[in-house]
Amino acid sequence: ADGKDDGKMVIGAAMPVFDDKWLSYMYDAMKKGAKGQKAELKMVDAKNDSSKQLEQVEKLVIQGVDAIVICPVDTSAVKPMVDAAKQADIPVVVVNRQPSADVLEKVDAYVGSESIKSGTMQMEKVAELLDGKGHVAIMTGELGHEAQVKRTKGNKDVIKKHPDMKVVRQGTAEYQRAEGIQLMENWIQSGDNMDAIVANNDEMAIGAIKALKSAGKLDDILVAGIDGTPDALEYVQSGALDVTVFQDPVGQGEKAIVTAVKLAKGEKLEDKMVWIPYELITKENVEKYVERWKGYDENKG
Amino acid sequence: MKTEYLLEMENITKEFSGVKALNNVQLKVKKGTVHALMGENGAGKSTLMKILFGMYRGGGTIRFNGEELKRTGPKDALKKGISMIHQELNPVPFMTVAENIFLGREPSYGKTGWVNKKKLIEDTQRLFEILNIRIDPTKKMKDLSIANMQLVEIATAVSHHADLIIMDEPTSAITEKEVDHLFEIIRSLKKKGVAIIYISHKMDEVFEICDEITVLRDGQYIGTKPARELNQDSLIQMMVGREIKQVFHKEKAEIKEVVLSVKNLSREGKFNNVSFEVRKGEILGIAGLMGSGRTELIESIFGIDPPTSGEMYLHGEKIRMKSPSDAIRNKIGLVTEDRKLTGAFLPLSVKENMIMSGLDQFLNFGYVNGKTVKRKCKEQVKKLNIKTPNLNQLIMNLSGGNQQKVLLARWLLNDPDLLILDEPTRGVDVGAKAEIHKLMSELAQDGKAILMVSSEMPEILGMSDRILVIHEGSQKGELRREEADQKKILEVAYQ
Amino acid sequence: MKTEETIAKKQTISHDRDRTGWKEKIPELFSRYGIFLIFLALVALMSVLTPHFFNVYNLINVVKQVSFIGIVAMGVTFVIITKGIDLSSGSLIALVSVIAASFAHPGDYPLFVPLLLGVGVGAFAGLINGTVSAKGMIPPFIATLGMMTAARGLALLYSDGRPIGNLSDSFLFLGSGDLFGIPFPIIVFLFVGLLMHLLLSNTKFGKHTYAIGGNEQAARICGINVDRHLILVYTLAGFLTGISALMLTARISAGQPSMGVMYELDAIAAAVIGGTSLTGGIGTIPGTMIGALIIGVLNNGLDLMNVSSYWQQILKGAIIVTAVLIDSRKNKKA
Amino acid sequence: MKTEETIAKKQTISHDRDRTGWKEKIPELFSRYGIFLIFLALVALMSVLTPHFFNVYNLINVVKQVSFIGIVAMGVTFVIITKGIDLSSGSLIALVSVIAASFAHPGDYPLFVPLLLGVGVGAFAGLINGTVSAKGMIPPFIATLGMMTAARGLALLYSDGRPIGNLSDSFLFLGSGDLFGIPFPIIVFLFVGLLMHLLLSNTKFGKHTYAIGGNEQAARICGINVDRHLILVYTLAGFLTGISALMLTARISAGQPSMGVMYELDAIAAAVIGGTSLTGGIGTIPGTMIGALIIGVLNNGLDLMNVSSYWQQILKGAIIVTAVLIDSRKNKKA
Ligand SMILES: Nc1ncnc2c1ncn2[C@@H]1O[C@H](COP(=O)(O)OP(=O)(O)OP(=O)(O)O)[C@@H](O)[C@H]1O
Ligand SMILES: Nc1ncnc2c1ncn2[C@@H]1O[C@H](COP(=O)(O)OP(=O)(O)OP(=O)(O)O)[C@@H](O)[C@H]1O
Ligand SMILES: [Mg+2]
Ligand SMILES: [Mg+2]
Repeated sequence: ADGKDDGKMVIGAAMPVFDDKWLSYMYDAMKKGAKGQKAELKMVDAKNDSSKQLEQVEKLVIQGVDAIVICPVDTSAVKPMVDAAKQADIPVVVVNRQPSADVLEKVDAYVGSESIKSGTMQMEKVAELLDGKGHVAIMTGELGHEAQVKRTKGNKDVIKKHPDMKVVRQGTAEYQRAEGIQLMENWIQSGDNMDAIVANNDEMAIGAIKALKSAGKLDDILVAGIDGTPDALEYVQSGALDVTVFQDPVGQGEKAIVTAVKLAKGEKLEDKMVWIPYELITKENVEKYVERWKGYDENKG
Repeated sequence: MKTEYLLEMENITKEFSGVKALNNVQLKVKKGTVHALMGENGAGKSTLMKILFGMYRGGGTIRFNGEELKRTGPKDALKKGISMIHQELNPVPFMTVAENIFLGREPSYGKTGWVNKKKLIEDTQRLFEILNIRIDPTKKMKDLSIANMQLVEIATAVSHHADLIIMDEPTSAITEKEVDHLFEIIRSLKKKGVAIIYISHKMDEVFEICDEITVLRDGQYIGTKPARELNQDSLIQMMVGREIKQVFHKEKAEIKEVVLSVKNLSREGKFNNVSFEVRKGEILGIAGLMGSGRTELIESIFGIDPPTSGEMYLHGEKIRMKSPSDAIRNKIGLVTEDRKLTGAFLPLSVKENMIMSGLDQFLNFGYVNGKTVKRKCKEQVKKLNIKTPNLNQLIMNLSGGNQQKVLLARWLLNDPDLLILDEPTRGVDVGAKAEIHKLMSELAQDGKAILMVSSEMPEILGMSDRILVIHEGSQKGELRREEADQKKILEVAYQ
Repeated sequence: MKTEETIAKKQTISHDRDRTGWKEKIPELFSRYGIFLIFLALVALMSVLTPHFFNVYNLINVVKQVSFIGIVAMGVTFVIITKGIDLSSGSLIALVSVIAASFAHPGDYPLFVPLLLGVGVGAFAGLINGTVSAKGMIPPFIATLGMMTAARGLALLYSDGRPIGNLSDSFLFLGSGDLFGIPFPIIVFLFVGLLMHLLLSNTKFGKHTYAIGGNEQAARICGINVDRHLILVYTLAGFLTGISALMLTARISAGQPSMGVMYELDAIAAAVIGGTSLTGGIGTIPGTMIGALIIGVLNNGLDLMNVSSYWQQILKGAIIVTAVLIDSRKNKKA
Repeated sequence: MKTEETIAKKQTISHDRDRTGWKEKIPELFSRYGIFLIFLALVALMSVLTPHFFNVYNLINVVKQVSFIGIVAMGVTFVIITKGIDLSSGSLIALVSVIAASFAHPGDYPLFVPLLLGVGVGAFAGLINGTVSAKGMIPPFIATLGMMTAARGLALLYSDGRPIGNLSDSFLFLGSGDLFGIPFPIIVFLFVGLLMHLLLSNTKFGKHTYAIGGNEQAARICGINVDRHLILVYTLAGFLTGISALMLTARISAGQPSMGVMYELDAIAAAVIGGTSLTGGIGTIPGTMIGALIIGVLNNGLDLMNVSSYWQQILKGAIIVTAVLIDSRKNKKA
C-alpha cells in the first residue's frame, strides 16, 4: 500500500451508513483517533447494504490496508468480509455490532457491547418504572435491520418475564422522526390503552413525544428510546423522554482505532473482546451525558 | 354450402358505449374482385373492417370461404387468409423494413425461434422484386419516407398470400405514380383470384379499379352495386343521402397586396433558392411529388426549422421566424400534414384542441374565460359544420374529416393573414372535402392569403390561383391557374 | 402503451353528454368520479372495520398526515401530465429541510429567510431537473434520478449527516400550529390544492401543460415554448416540494438529511391512483388529492387495526394495485 | 417525450446512408458505440486518478461487483424495451433471498431445492407483475410498485424480519466460489449476458419484444399475442432477478429481508445509461452490461480515491446525468 511508503499505517473502515447521527460521532472519534495514532483512515459508507459493504471490504483488501475496522450493516453477513480480509492476512476489528460466535472466532478483536443488551436495559428500566405491569407499544426501526431485530428482541425478552406486561402494539417508523409522529398519531386515534412507548431509537421516541404532546397525553405515557443523542438528552432533561440508553460512540470509535493500529503493528492484545457497555440515562443522571456530548463536540471542532 | 361469395358479413352491429357505429350492416365480396367500401368519414368503414380482421368484437355473422369465422383476433384472420392494410400507418420505427414485414412470422430455423436473418432479407428482396418496389430491406423503418412506409405496408399485406386483402385508404400518403403502381399490383392479385376490399375517399381511384361498390352511411348499410352502374354523382348521392357537387369550384376572390414574399430561401439538403410571393385573397398551390421538400419549406417559413439562407418579407417588412410563436405573432397559421403526429392533442377535448394556439385571446386576468371559449368554439363548430356531440368530446373520437376541421378552426380562431395548409384534405371524405374547399375559397374572399401544399392534382388544379412546382427541393417553375393541367405540372417538374 | 386504448375507452364515455339518458349517466358518473367512489368505499370499509376510524379527530389526523405528500404530489401531477417524472422529491425534501433548518434557529434570522431559502432551494433544484431534461434531451427519469442521488448527498454534506434542531417557534408553527382548530398543514394543503387546481385547469400555463403531454410536437407548432414550459413545470414541482419540506421540518422540529426516503414513489403513486396518466396529457389536482388521501386512509386504517407492519406492506401494495385496477376496469366496461 | 422529435430528426439524417462517405461514418461509429467510448474514457480517467484502479485484481473485483446488478438489469432491459418498467427488483431480491436461504441450511435439502425455489419465486413474482400490467391494463409502474411494497412485506413476514444464516458450502459457492480463478458471479454474468443477448437480438422472442415496445398496435395487428409476450417478459425479468438474488445471498452468506433496497433504480439506470430508451423499442444487452459497468467503475473508483461518501453521491448523480447527456448529444449531432 502506498501508506507503507511514508511509513504510515493505513486503516480501512467499512461503516454501515454515514447518514446517522450516533454513528457520526463514532466516525469522528475514529478520525481523531487515527490522527493521534498517525495512521491514515479510509472510511467507506455501505449505505445500509450488506453486499455493498462486502464490496467495500474487498476493495480495502485490494488496496492493501494494514487493518480493517468493520461496523457491520448486518452481522449475519459479516463472515465473507472477514474471510476476504483473512485471506490477505489483514487483521479485522469488528466494532459496535457483535457477530455470532463462529465469526467472532475468526476476527482479531471486537469493540462494543452486545446489541441485544440495549433492548433489555431499556425495557428493564421501563418495567421498573411501570412496576412490572402495563401495556407497551413498540416502535421499531427499519424492518429487517440488525438493530431493529436485536433491540426489539431485547424488549420482548424482558416483557416475557413480566406476566402483567404485554405488547399491545408494534409498528415500524423506520427510525425516522416524521414517521414516528405519524405512527403515534394513529396509535393515539386507536384509543388503545398504552402505558409506555418503547422505541428502537431516540428519533422515533422524539416523534412519539411530539404526537403525544399535541394530544395532551404525554404525562400519562412513558417514552423510551435508545442512543442518548444530544437531541434526546434535551427531552430527557425536560422530562418528556423517560428512558434512553447510551452507547459511547467516542469510546467505541477510539478503541476501535487503537486496537486496529495495535494489530497492524503486529502487537498482541490483552483481550480480544473490548467491552464498551451500554449506560442507562434517566432524568437523574442526564447531566453527566450532556457534559460528555459537549466534550465530544468540542473535540470535534 | 356453396356460395359465389368469398366473404359474407351479415347483421354486423357494433356499439361504442351506447353509440351505434354499425347497425345491421352487410358486406358480400366475390372471389377475384375488387370491392369498394364507400362512405363519409365516420360512416363505419374502418370499424367494419376491424371487426372482420378480428380487432373488434361485434354482433352478426361472418362467413369466409364458406365457413363461419371465429374472430379470435388478427392472428386467426391472418391464418384464415385475410390480411389488411390499415388506415393508420403502423411502423415499428426502430426495426428494419424486413423485420417489419415479417413481424410475427419471422422465418426461423425450425421451431427453435432462432430467426434466419439471411432468409428474412432474401424473402423481402424477393417480395419487393415481384412488387417492383425499390426499398432497402435493411433500412430502419423510421428512416423511410411516409410514402415508402405505405408501400411497405402494402407489401406486407400482399406477402401474406391472403385470399382477401383489406385496403383501408392505402393511397392517402402516396402520389399518383405510386398509386399506379399499387393498381398494377391489385390487378395482378385479382388475376390470381384474390379479392380486395378497397376503401378510399378518392372517387377516380374507385371507378378505375373497383368492380363493385358497397356504401355505408352513419353506420347503416345503404346498398351494393356494380361500379359500372354508378357514376360519381350517383355514388355521392348514395353516400351522403343528398346531392352535392363532388368538386367544389373556387369562387373568384379579389387579389390584393403581397402578404408574404420569400426570396432565395434555402435549407441545406432540403430545398434551395425558393422564391415566391402570396397575396391577399390568393391561394398559392405548391405542387410536387412526395418528398420534394414542400413540407420542409413551409416548416421553415413557419419557424419550426429555420432556413439556412434567404429572406422573408411580411407585408413588405423583412422578418425572421425563429420559432412558431414568431409566426403566430405575425398572424400566420399552419395546418400540418400529419394530424396524428403534429396536429391533434389526442387525449384532449375538441375545445382544448381548438384554443391551444391562440389562448391569449381568451385570457381574462390570466384566466381562460370559459364562456368566451365556449362561444367562439361553438361559432367555429357551426361555421365549419364540425360533427361533434359537444365541445368536450375528445378529439380522438372524431372522424378524420372532423378532426381536420377542428385543426383548421384552431388557426381560424387566430384570424391569421396567411394560412398555410399542408395536405388540407388528406383522408377527408368527399363531403367534408368540398366543405373545406369552400371554406378556403371563402377565406380567400375575406382577404386571407393561403399557401397550400397538396399532392392531389385535382385539389391543386381546382383550388389554386397560381401553382408553384417543386421537385427535389428546387423550384422548377410557376403556372397560372388558367394554363395549368396535370400534364403541364409534371412537365414542369421534370424539366 | 395502454393509453390509447384506455383513452379510447374513456373517450366513449364523456361523449354525448347532452343526449344520454339517466341510465347512461350512471356509468358515466362512476367513470368520472370513479376514484372518488373507490375512496369513499375505502373510507366506508375502514369505518366498518375499526370503530376509531370514522370520527372527526381521526379524519383531521389523516388529512394532516396526507398534506405533506399531497403537496408534493401536486407538483408531480404537473410533471407527469407533461409525460415526465420526478424521482427527486424525496431527496429534495431532505436538502430543503437541512438548509432551511440551519437558518431557522431562534433569534438568528427573520422567519422569511428560511422560508424563502427553502422554497428557493426546492425551486432551483427543480429548475435544474427541468433544464437538464428539456434542453439536454435526456429522459426526466434519469435527470431526476441523478438529482435524487445528488440532492441526498448535498443534504448530508451540508448537515454533516446530523439533524439540525433548535428551531424558532414561529418556524415550528408551520408544522404544528393551527388556525381555528384546523392544523396549519391542512390549510396549506387545501389552499395550495385550490391554487394548483385553478392553475392547471383554468390558465394558459395549465392548458399548455396538457398540450405538451398530449402531443409535444403539436404543442411546438401551436407556438408553445416547450422547453421553457417544461423548465417551469419542474421548477413548480421543486417549489411545492420545498413548501412540503418546510412544513415537515417544522413538524419534526428538525432539519434531517435522512428525511423523505421513498417519498417520491408515494407522491407518484398518489398522482397515478388519482387518475394521472404516465403517458401524458391526463390528470387533475383533485384526483391527485384523492389519490393521496387513499394512501393516507390506508396507512391510518391499517395502523388503527393494528395490522402487523409486515402485513401492512403486503396489503398496501395489493390495495393500491387493486384500486387502480378497479378504476381502469370500470372505464373499460362503461 | 423527446423520441418522436428525435425520430423526426433522425429520419431526415440517416436517410441517405447510401451516399455518405467516410467522413460521415465517424460520427456514426461514435454514435453506435458512444456509451462504450464513454465507458473507456471513464476507465482511463479512473486509472489516472487512482493508482489502485487499473490492475487485474481490482478490475475483476469491479466486474464481480457489477454482476449482481448487471443480471437484474438485463431483465429490466427486456421490460423497458417493451415500454414497461420494473420497480420490484430490489424487493424481489429480498424475498428470493430469504426463501432460498431457508432451504439452504447444510444437510437440509439438496442444492437444487433452494436454487429452483429461488428462481421459481422470482419468476412467479414476475408473472404476477406481467399479468397485472398486461391483462389488468394498469401501468407497469403501479403494478410493479405494488409488488415492490408487497414483496418486501412478504420477505419480512417470511423471515420474521431476521436474517437467515448458516448456509451450506455448496450454496455459498454461488457467491464466492471461482472457476479457474474467475469468480463464479462473473461467469454467470457473462454467460447470462451472452444468452440474453442472443435471445434479444436473434430470436423471435427478441424481435417481438422490440416490436411491442416500438409499436404495440403494430404488434397486435401482426398477430403477436402481446399480453402473453408481456407476461413472459416480466417473468423473465423476475427469473433473472432470482438468479441474482441467489448469488447475492450466497455472497453475503445470509438471506436478508432488508436486502436490495433501491437496486431497482440502479438496474434501470444501468439499462438507460446503456442506451435503452424508456419510450420503448430500443436497447441492447451489451449496452446494459456497459451501463452496469459504468456504475460499477464509478462506485469502485470513487471509493478507491477515498472520496467522502457524501461527495460520492453528488458526483455519482452528476456523472450519470452527464454520461447520458453526452450520449444523447452525440446522437443528436451524428
Ligand atoms: N375506438 C372507438 N371508440 C369510440 N368510437 C369509435 C371508435 N372507433 C370508431 N368510433 C366511431 O365509430 C364511427 C365509425 O368510425 P370509422 O373509423 O369506422 O369510420 P370510417 O368510415 O372508417 O371513417 P374515415 O373515412 O374517416 O376513416 C365514428 O363515429 C367513430 O367516431
Ligand atoms: N414525418 C415524416 N416521416 C418520415 N419521413 C419524412 C417525414 N416528413 C418528411 N419526411 C422525409 O423528408 C423528405 C422531404 O419531405 P417533405 O415532407 O418535405 O416533402 P413533401 O414534398 O412535402 O412531400 P409530402 O407530400 O410527402 O409531405 C421526404 O423525402 C420524406 O422522406
Ligand atoms: Mg376509416
Ligand atoms: Mg409534405
